[in-house]
Amino acid sequence: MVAVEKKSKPRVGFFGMTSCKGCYFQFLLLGKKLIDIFDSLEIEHFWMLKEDNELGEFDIAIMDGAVSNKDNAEFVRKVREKSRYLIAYGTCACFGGIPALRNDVSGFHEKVYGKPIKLKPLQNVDPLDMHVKVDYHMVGCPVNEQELLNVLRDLLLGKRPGEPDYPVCVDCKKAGIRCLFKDGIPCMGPVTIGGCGAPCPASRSPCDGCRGKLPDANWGSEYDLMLEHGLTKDHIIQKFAKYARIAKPGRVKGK
Amino acid sequence: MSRKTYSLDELTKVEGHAKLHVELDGKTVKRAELSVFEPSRYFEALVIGKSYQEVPSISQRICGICSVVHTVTSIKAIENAMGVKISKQTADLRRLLLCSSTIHSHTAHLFFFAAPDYLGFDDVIELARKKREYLDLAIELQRLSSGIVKTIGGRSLHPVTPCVGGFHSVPKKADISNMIRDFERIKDLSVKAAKMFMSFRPPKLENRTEYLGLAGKGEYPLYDGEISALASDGFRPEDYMKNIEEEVIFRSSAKYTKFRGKPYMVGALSRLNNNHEYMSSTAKGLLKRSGLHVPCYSPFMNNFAQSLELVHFSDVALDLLRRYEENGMKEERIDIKPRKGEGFAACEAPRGILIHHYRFDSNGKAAFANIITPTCQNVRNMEYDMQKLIPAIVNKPDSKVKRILEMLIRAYDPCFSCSTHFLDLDIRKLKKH
Amino acid sequence: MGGPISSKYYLISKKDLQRLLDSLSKKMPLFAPVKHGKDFNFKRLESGDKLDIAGYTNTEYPPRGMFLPEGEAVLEYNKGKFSENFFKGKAAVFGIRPCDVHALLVLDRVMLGHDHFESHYKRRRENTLVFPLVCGTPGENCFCDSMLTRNLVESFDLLFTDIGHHYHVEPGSKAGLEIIAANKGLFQESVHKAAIVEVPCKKKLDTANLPGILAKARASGVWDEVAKQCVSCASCTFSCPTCYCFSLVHDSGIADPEHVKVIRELDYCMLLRYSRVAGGLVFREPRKERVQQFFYHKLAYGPENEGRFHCVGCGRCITECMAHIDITDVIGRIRDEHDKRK
Amino acid sequence: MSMINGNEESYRPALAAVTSVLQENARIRTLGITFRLDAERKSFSFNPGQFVMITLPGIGEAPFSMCSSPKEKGHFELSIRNLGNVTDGMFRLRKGDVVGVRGPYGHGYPVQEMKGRDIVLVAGGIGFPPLASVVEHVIANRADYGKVWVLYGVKDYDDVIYRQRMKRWSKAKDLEVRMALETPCSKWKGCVGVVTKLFNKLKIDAGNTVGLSCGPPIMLKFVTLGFEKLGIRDGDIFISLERLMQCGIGKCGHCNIGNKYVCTDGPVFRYTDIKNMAEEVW
Ligand SMILES: Cc1cc2nc3c(=O)[nH]c(=O)nc-3n(C[C@H](O)[C@H](O)[C@H](O)COP(=O)(O)OP(=O)(O)OC[C@H]3O[C@@H](n4cnc5c(N)ncnc54)[C@H](O)[C@@H]3O)c2cc1C
Ligand code: SF4
Ligand code: SF4
Ligand code: SF4
Repeated sequence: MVAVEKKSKPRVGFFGMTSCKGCYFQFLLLGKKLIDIFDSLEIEHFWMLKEDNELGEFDIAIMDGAVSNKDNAEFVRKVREKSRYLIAYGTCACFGGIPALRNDVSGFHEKVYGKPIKLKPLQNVDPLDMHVKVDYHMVGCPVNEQELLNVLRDLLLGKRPGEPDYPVCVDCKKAGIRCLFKDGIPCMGPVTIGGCGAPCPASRSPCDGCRGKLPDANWGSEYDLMLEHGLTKDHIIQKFAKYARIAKPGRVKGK
Repeated sequence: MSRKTYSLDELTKVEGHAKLHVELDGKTVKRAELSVFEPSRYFEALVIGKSYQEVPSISQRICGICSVVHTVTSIKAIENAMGVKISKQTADLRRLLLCSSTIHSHTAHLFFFAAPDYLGFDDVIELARKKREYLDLAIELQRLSSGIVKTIGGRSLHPVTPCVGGFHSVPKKADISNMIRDFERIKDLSVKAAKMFMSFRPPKLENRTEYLGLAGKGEYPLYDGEISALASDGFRPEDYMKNIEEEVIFRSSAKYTKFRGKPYMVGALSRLNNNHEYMSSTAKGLLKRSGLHVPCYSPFMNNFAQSLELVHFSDVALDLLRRYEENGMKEERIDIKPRKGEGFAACEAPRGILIHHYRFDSNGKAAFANIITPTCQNVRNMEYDMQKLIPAIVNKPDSKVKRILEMLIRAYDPCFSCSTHFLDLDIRKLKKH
Repeated sequence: MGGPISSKYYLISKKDLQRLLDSLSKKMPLFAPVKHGKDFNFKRLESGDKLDIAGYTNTEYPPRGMFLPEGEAVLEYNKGKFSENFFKGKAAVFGIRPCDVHALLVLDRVMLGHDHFESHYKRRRENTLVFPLVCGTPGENCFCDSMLTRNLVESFDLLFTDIGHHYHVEPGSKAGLEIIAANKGLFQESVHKAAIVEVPCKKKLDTANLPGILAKARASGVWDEVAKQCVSCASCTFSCPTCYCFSLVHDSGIADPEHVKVIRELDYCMLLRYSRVAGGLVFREPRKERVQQFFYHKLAYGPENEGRFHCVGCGRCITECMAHIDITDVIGRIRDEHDKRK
Repeated sequence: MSMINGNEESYRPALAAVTSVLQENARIRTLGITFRLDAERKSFSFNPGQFVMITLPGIGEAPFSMCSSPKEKGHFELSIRNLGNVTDGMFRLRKGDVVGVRGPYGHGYPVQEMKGRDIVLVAGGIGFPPLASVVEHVIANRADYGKVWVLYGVKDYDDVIYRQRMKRWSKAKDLEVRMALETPCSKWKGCVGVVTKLFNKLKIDAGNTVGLSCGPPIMLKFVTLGFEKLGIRDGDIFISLERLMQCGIGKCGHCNIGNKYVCTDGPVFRYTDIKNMAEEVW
């Protein structure tokens, strides 16, 4: 049951696959707390920050990005084999994210490169769950760096961190933000996994759903609300399928 | 003479982002190829069929570190297509956003990736242990600049307030005075940073190439302007297709570009070469003090140019903010009626010119998109630089060659997805023939 | 605190009220409704002249947070020792509405009643002066008339009524009388009880035999309809002045994970995690059961356990619900169904 | 019965040390726990069926029922099933390690009211600990109670806990221990099936018998029906319920079932008090 054995310094690796790498950039926002992380963990692999990166054994592997080709698939399997605890880091890793939008569009090469060219057929963009067992889903596009800190802290304590299973509205209320629906702005908060602190509603921008589908979401009611607030059916579907087209198989169940 | 091949492809085993292949015949470089292996994400196709309101938030995810400029450029192109005229305040706020995000991006690159090389450390983690005061400076600059991006953009990356027609919300009066305070602090720290980078002695390389950058009326532009070239005529963003050729390279998943058939450079050094006379007086003073001759043809000096930009953009931001200090900003946004149209926009991303180009149908759904990122434009030039650089360093030990090549690539501050430890590889020397 | 303790009433001019609040704000944190954007909320008032309650009906969020904060570090563990951290000093709140004071009376019965009292709530409650402001015109969604919470006879220190250019002041506690005595120059005596024209509430909730009706309405289809609308955002529970449920959360930093603060964090029955037990089982997983918990707790279990409805008719949950669920309407439908069955 | 810290400090636990660790089966362990301070050792006492809150700093707090004899002062035992964070943390404890303890809380089994009566105790899985405490109490006060049946239902042979205790209890006068295994096993010659199967052979004086039970919700439901079938009055049936708990003192609301609080109204309930509750109990 123990996630990570308590010992002097757990070995941590940061890895990346198909994504915008924003979640790593978010890591730098930890500011002074970065120093705490450097002090309490042994960072063995971090392509963005480190000169020497070896694929040894890890207590905690933090994997950013989705699986979008054979190399990715092979790589994540290798990392999983070498790690005791695997964190899917960011919406791309958890749900496929924006890159997974390509699964729905055909004729990609033509659209991008102008003329049909011969390349290997494209594989779907998959969340990590579809390839390996994931121990923690850290959702967010980008992730909330505070959540990373808390998860690492829990693991240091020998505790299994719990994934958030409440809507963004809860963050919104905690921050004392006036609900956007009251001002006629349709918001994805009620159907989106919370834990971000609702930065978007805080700046009067509707939640876009970047943390993916809440297991407990009431899609029917949200659909009605969006319609009521002036979105077209087509647009609502685009919104619902934006970041988390793929339901996450590994998450806690709910209704 | 002996033939030699450097094949730097370790990274494929790790991430599959990029690899470098160099073939030498004696001192002549036969091939110098840089191939990007970051899996293609096909953004230009992803946005097709999407509502114009969804396009900026999809496009911004091309890159996590320059998401702000992707957002702004995307919105600008959409507005252009829909015939929207934004207010002066909106334009100013976008400029501010670009100033702060450029500072944020530059400090990350300069301190976390570039500087350790010059200071003789492996990486920032080693540096953090041995020279904490240095990390404190980096962290403080990151904190302040990302905080400002958050104040204006709602989040520090993938900003959410900018939208077609304006902003969902604008900074409050108190935010404005806080930002002034923060930018003043940023400026002080930036002067320190610029002096530090001034003192570094990068490898010698002089490679006359073409330098493209936005140029406006008497300013050092970020948000608008035409595209100018140092040694030839410039062009308007909507004419980019006539002037910039995009090529599909089979060995790479990135599209590479040429300017009228030749490699060229974009980014801080290009901006400096094109517009240095419009820098703020403090930045100009530092430039003078450095003794750097502009135009400068050493790609390694791109880092120093970035550090000067930290100072310059703080000054620009302070100037902009002070105009709103007294009366604050108005909540305003233009209502959009979607229409059929085509739009272009070019902005200066931290790493150089960024072009977004869309076509929309009458319902406001995207029908076509083309995006040219700075790194795609620079790759050709990196190869060109290596042609020039390698013969001069070929006699050095392999580890040294590796380090210098890495530093060269890193000097360009390539975008994260194909970036920093790009060449974190060992060199395999093939048998001599 | 208790019932009426003086037969005397007082008047204070609006300017003098600012003076009074100003002197109080120098002595202790003083909370009052403060406008931000379109809403009022209880915020710390730095000085009396900052008071601006034109257009104030009630606050967006309830005054609960001054007595039961959203998150409060109640316990600390450091270097092998536990210590309990209490709120120290005094505080005061001006402008709280009578319905919300009734809500405090509900919280009192829960937090101070049964076999144990909650020591942190107790201290905050005892050390906070309460200066309610009587309501003339109710808001769109208020139904205090129905819940009998418009009038206040207990649990205040000074009760204020706006009678035009003056406030009428009724002392309700020894502390209240002391404040008047200490600020004699600001108050005029008056023998009259305050009289204002009360505009009746637009919304109604018929409470007759309500617990009994609810006991029989468990299987009603109305709950399915409500659950279909409800998005489980927990806005209703966040905004309700009588919602008090909480969790105890251990929090520590990564640098010293064993220096722990235990945070008493309000928790909400609308959320799945609220009733999740070890093994992953959620006792109230269906949305319908969570919706029922809210309504039953307010209107059935409350009267059964504490002899009071846990709804004071403030209408906040109606205002806050983006899915347009209206407690008066839901109960109306339940009652209709019940009456038809008869 | 008195409480550590009483009312004045609602949440501050007393420090107590682990004095013994006994592995009952693969997932259940019994820990002996003794208060650090003399005063606390003197003042702590409990009724069978009551529980304490155990704190592991940084990890969390969770309720556990005492399984030892209430006669021992300042010392008690808990049987823990490793299920989640706190319980897992408790599995890492060694002799001498320190934990936080608050309590005891709640209403236990009515040992006073039970005097002179016969008792049927039905335990399922990890529901055994509070009933074990009742048995220890009865044995310590043997003369006060009538005949006692301890019925224990468990899934697999390897899951059986309290093997030594059950052996010891069997030697007591008028006390019978019977066990039912859900899965047949070559090492087990006794009853195979759910625990209610043991009811078939039970000959009791229903009017003078109280039925006590603790276990998973589904088992409680059938045991209660079984008790009724045996003729035990609803008012003589006592069951112990489990819900998520945060405070243990009737404030946090998590353990609500209908208008009842499991922590203060229970965890042991008289069946008549919860039979017609608005919310499903099982
Ligand atoms: C009165 C009473 C007496 C008790 N007596 C005993 C006893 O004597 N012996 C005994 O062993 N037990 C007893 N229990 C049960 C015991 O309290 C629980 O087993 C204990 O609380 C488990 O806590 P934990 O921290 O180990 O588990 P937790 O870590 O809290 O949770 C365990 C499981 O819950 C799920 N979970 C919890 N939170 C989340 C979340 N946020 N997201 C997703 N999943 C989640 C997970 O599946 C996890 O595996 C008693 C309970 C009560 C109420
Ligand atoms: S603004 Fe959005 S996230 Fe916040 S409460 Fe309203 S619907 Fe929920
Ligand atoms: S509010 Fe929504 S879009 Fe914004 S960060 Fe949170 S989940 Fe993402
Ligand atoms: S239930 Fe609704 S109306 Fe009643 S007190 Fe709570 S928030 Fe106010």
